[in-house]
Amino acid sequence: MQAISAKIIERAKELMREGTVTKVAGWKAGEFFYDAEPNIFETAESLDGLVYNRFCAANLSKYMIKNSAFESAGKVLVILKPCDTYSFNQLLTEHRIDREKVYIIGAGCEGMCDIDRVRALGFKGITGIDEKGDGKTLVVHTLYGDGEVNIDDVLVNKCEFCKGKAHKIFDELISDNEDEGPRGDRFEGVRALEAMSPEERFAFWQGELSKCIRCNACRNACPACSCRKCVFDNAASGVASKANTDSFEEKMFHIIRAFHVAGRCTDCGECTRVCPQGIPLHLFNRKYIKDIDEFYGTYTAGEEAGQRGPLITFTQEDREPNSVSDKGGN
Amino acid sequence: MSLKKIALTELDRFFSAIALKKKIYLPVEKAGQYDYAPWEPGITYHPEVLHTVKSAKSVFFPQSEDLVRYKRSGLSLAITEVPPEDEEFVVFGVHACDVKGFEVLDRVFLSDPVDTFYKARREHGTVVSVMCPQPEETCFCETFGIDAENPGADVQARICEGTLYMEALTGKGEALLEELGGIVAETNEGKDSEAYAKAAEEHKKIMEKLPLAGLTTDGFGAEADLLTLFNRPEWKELSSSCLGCGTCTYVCPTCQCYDIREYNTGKDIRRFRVWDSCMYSDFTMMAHGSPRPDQLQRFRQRFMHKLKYYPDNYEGAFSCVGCGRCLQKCPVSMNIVKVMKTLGGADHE
Amino acid sequence: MHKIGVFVCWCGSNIAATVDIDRVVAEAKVQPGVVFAKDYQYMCSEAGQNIIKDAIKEYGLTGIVVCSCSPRMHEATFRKAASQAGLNPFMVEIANIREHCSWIHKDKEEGTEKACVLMRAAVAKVTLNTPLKAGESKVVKRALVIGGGIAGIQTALDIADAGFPVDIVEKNATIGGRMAQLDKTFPTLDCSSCILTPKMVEAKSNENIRLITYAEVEEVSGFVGSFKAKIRKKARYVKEDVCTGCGVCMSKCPSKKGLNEFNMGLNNRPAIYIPFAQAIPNVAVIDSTQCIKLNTGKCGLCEKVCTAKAIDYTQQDEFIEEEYGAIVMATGFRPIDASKFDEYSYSTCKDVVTSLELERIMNAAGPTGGVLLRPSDGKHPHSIVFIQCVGSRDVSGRGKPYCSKICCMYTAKHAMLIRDKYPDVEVHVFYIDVRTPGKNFDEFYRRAAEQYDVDYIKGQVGKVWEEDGHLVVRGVDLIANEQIILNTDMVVLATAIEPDPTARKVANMLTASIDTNDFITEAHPKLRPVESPTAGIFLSGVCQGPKDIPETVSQAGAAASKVIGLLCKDKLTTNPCVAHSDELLCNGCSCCEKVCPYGAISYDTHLINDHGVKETRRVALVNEALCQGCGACTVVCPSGAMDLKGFSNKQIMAEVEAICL
Amino acid sequence: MSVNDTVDTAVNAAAKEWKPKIVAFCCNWCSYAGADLAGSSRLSYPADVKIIRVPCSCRVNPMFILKAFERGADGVILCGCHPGDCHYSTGNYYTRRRMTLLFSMLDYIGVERERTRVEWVSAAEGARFSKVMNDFVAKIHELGENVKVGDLRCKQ
Amino acid sequence: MSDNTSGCSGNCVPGMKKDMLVPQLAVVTDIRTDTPDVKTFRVKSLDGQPLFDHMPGQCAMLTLPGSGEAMFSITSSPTHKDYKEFSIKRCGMLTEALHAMEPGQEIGIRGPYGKPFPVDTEFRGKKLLFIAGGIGLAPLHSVIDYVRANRDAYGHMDILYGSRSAADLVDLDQIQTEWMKEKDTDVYLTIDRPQEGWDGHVGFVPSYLKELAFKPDCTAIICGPPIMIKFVLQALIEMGFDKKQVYTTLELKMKCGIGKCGRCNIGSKFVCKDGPVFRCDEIDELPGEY
Repeated sequence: MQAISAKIIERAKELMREGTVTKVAGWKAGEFFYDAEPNIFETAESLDGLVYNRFCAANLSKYMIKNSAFESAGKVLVILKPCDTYSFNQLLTEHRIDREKVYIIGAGCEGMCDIDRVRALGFKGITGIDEKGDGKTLVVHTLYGDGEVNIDDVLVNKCEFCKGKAHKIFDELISDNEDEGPRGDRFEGVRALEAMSPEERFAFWQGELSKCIRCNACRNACPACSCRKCVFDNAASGVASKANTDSFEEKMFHIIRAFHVAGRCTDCGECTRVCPQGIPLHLFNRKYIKDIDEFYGTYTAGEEAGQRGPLITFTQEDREPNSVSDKGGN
Repeated sequence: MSLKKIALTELDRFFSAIALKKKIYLPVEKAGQYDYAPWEPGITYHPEVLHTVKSAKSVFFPQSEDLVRYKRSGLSLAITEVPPEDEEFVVFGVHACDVKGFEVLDRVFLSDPVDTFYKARREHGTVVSVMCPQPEETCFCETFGIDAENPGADVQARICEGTLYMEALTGKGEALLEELGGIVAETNEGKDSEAYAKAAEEHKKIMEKLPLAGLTTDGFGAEADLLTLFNRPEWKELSSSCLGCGTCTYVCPTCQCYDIREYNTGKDIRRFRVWDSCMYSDFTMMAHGSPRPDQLQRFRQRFMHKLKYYPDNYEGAFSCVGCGRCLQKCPVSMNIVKVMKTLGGADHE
Repeated sequence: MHKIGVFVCWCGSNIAATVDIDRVVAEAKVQPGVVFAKDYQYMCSEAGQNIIKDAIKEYGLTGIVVCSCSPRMHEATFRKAASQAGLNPFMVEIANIREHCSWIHKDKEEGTEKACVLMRAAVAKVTLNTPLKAGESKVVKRALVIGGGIAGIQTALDIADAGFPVDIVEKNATIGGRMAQLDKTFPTLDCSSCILTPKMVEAKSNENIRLITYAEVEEVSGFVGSFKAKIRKKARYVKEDVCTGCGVCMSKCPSKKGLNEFNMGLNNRPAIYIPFAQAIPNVAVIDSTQCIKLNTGKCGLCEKVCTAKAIDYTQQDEFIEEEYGAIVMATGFRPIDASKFDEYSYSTCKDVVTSLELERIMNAAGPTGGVLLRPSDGKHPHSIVFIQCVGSRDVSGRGKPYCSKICCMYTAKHAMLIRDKYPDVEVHVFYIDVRTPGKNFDEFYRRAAEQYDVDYIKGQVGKVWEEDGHLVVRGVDLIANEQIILNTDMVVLATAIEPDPTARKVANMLTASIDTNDFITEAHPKLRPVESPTAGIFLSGVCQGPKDIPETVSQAGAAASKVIGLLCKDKLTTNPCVAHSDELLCNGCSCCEKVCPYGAISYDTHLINDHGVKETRRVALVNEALCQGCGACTVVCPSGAMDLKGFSNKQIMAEVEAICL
Repeated sequence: MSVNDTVDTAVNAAAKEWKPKIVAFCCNWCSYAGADLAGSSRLSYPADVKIIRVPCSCRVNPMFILKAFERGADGVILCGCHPGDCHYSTGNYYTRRRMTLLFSMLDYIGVERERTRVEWVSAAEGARFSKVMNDFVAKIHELGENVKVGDLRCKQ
Repeated sequence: MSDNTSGCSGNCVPGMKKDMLVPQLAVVTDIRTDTPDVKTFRVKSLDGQPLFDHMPGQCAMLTLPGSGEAMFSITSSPTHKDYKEFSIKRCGMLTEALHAMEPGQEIGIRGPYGKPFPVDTEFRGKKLLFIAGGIGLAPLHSVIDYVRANRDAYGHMDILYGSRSAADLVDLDQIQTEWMKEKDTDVYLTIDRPQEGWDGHVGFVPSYLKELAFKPDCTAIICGPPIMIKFVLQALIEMGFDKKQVYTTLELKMKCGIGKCGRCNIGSKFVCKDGPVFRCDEIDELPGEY
């Protein structure tokens, strides 16, 4: 990924110098090796601070709404990983991004790592991380000694179940693994839940959702949750709420959120990645994706721009709502 | 005053003894994460856990609480007050940063006019602090003058070689240890005992090695020039990736902004207070607009508040305790350290 | 403050027997916002209505709830009463305590309790009602008919007869459509031209009708009452108002290779031609692809021979822009391409023809002068095999899943005509089913089978091939349960019909919805069969679904009467319970637009002042004249920008809350 | 801590005979008319069912259903025109997809699946309307009080 | 400053337990329609005792449960001890509900909040110039009536008040029947656009101010829409006023009213407790977030 990183910086500088783009959305080196932060670079010089490494999981497509807005001048260069391009396409479909104002470099991706998973393996006081040449191992330096982890064990959830390494939209590619296919069975978590009894499922969600602190990180990070004003923030909507005043409010928030993004969610995994409480929010979205695939035929939001989502279309032979009762574990 | 001790293996007895008389809050695991919750039989204390997700402030300043209830019928209105906390309780296992966080909140809530709900909890709560276990790379409490080895509070504790040593620092603390006389053993070992000191020694070594160890508050605080800091151009890039979520606020031990809302149950109207975040776009939104229309201004508000406005109002004290939660939890890896390093004084220019 | 009045009706004993009226009234009085509550034996009576009117005036009521029978019964009555007393009629809500309560519950306690809840919900809703006003829009008193076949002609004639101007836009050089190509019509066997031609002439001569032939609708905007259409009139290279239709040019034209479309390409026509003798307008047209002058600049013979000086090689396409109050789609059909069914060797054997080709062969004005001859060698055939359902009722995907409806009858007609004129010709018909619902249809079919001895074989044909100068047909006789192989001279395919390919384009232009087979969808399949869900768009003829001539004509008349009904109005009042979009909340995502069955939602970029922040945004706009108020858009809108007046999110949630209290 | 009266609720609930709260959303053109017909045919169904009139089943936002549960509803049923017969041509097709997914999600979080239903009832099916409601109420009785989804504050 | 807020805890909280955030019960006894979108509400305690004492410029939180709570400036003069009045413009959900109230409606009230105008200190003995636009008259009303009640303690008083139209002039009746007749007081009214039946001045407040050319020997007190304040302040400076002579009020979103909820701060100052009254030179030292 270092090679890719260098190429990205080089191309970004070129594009900026030749005037093709006026700013660059990428990741900037953070305080630690693992906390690369999304950043809008406005000068070619500042691009030296751009990084592209194992910890650039953040999806930059949502930033393009603001950066390609009508009043926003100039073109912005955005670095998109394969999975990010689905979100970008979905936003194009919904007319939220002006394609003309965005220049996309599709960056090859070998899977992003989740520092929380490294910590969960018992590493404390992490002061640095190196990637071994084998592309499979991370060396973790800590205040309390060094150790190694297998990259596969610390992948971000979305990368554990990667959709494949092909970019769905781009102006140019800096990638050498476009043809790599999907990884893992992303519905296995959903299936495990479906196999449980309703009581077990209820207990599972009660446990997870009662942790929710309603920080709205999931919503604000979600490229599909891009409403100018969320119904939950709108006093006039009748459902506005701010905190887990009652455990029902959390369920309501997450169910409605999942419903609002059903058929639009590209399974980019940002919700789960950003949740400070580690709630597996992707299990909501993947449930809807799985249902949609099973009920209405496989559909991948963001596969291409301009698709008609499953909830804004129908067939006369669709299954009946009551029929969902006939499945699921018992 | 001598130390009291109890073996970690005996902690269950310790908690049950307290629980007979009062609630005891401690970090409890729920679906893989720790937060303060009441102890119940079967819950074990995990001394190795450094941070709960929400800080210990949630015990004294819960995320939501009812303030008053109303009933309307026709033209008339009935107001029912919600009584403040009136039962004693214990908070166990608070680390130095969170203990310091209480002080930050105290200045706000206990200054005139007093917040009676907060005050009642503070008065009824006895805090047992514990010297933190292995600090993380994100820790920088020393920047704010915190002595992590001696966290303070009503009872201050330290774990050495499988034993919890406790020292009452206040009357409340003494009373608590008194009550537990049959459970905790008096020790002859003083604070100068070898094991006790060794634990602190090792801790200190780590503290010195922390990557953020040298971070200072230079350039901030009551002496800094408000408008100069406020007008620094770096705020723009610093805030460019902020999602405007409330994660940093809600995990912060010192953030104290709140909203007051109503919930109509159909039978009565509850007026309740909930945590709020200055990072939210609707925080200052009024019918005709907001004085902080962009995320830049909202982002700046949060950090100016912690590093400048709060010190201005409270004799130079900062509204940050260096716990590092925001460093770990921000979805886009933005945090107060980056702000301090970018805008701070000579040391980091 | 709200001042709500609640009026509880006894409906004689209909309600009062199972609902304790006094308790409902008492309960109503303590509801938030209620300042007045009263009961009466019959609220819908004049005296009852006067109670309501008086209370509105006396107490200055801002909204009323009537607890009575179903709103489907008397909502209009009470709204009118409210309006007469100066209260906006949409500030009225009905609590249905008869059909939904007193009539189904026997226990008075239970009934009373439920009536109270229903009243409470209605009060909760009405406190959130806002006065609504029906909008008005103008009606342009001119109609546009797209398609000049029998459907379009009939619709236009009927509209014109009612005194409204109509434009017929026909893409071909003449009106007449498919019917003009037919020889005889079932079940009466009268000559198609003989009944069609007078109608065509009438259309030409009617003062209210303007024929725009050789033209296509290019753009349509606007909505019911005031559509704007842009029509492209293609260059004919012949001055329409000068040409006398003498036909001299046709005989002199040296380029004679053009396929004669009217004769289904069975023979050729010159580059300058009049489609057929009775064409209206009877004016020549130059086929620019065939014309030597237009292609090489040489020739110019027609110009020389034209005494009327009608030829103009420099003619350009012209555009006509016009406003219309209503638009009728009469885009008709075409037979499907039979070459998709290659087992019948249509594309390789000249003697395999479609039914419409046979019509031309049988027609006196056709390529053979009406004599039945084999296309391959011009010889008299001695045996003909008809194959039905070619591409109809086909779920394989090659053909059409529907029944084309007319094939059974025209095949019977062909068989009968052939047997009548040439008794020596053996006629076999392979069929799946024979479907003859229609007046005198089954009698007609039986006559063919029984009187004319047409050999009907139930079964399908597997293959047709040419062998030694004749055709071999291999099929199955399902009744005899055996394979049959027939030697024959001609095979006629009863090909399915499909909507004319222009229908989809036109429908998109009109935002008329279209089904998977490209037939135009009706507003309601049973109750509004000649209207599109898009207001102001009407359907005539086969564009809506397969039909025979009498059905087409009656539907054409029905469409005309709907158009007349619309054009008679000076103004349209629009349903005020329509969707509206809050532009501050709108994301511009287009989801609502996609689920709107009426094309009522469009998008525009507006400069929005969002709490002091000015931004240009793409926002949804609802055309209130088109919106019918279903609410589909409100649910796909995640931000809640789209709401429905009269049934707003807050109103419905208030009802929910009141019920669950 | 915030006031918590769950214990009181349980005591109160036990004291009173439990009556289910059932919200029925009916489209104006078919099902509401079907309910009217049930009424004029005197075909009874339990009074626990309270009908809310909506123009079309596609007007029903999942938020309304969750709102009903929040407020303590024990069952929510949605009735519309039969597929193909929608007054607005396509409304109930969208309803069908939306509710299929919503119900599936409720089931997924462990809420008893039978608490929500969609039924197509035409204006002529008064008898069917009554039967559907009788069946649904019977089912809700079987399931008992809804304790999984609902805001406890509303139950106090 | 802290005198006022702490003074309140003694006054308005009967019994020690009640939190500052819990309002006391009050009743709306009278509702006056001032303009098409402004109504003035008179609020009293249920038992006829004074609700609390306040000084001109201070505010109170009014709550109509079900519609919410918000801060409004107290329009009535402190000299009227038995009631408080609030002139409220309809502009949102809560104000909509307040406008829909009828006399007899019970509401919740808590306060007073904020720093008042320095009527008993800096203003004493000074000539005063009041400049108000639209609903901006509300906070000044209390000051003007206070000055009138203690007329001899102050110098000459000029009142310049403008609004969109004659119908939008709040309290026109009282202005004409009382203020205009007050001794040593001049009242100047203006409306934005000419209209039938109006023979007074027409034009915006800042331009009228320049026309009137007041001498900078008085203390100016401005209140109105932000844009008006901006231009009036410019005009005053041009006329030779020093910012230290000029007072205005700021408005921000508030929830607690006691400087704790963290909403209404401008820099280190909280509008709810350090404001809403600010001297214009103090504002210059604050960040521009208002």
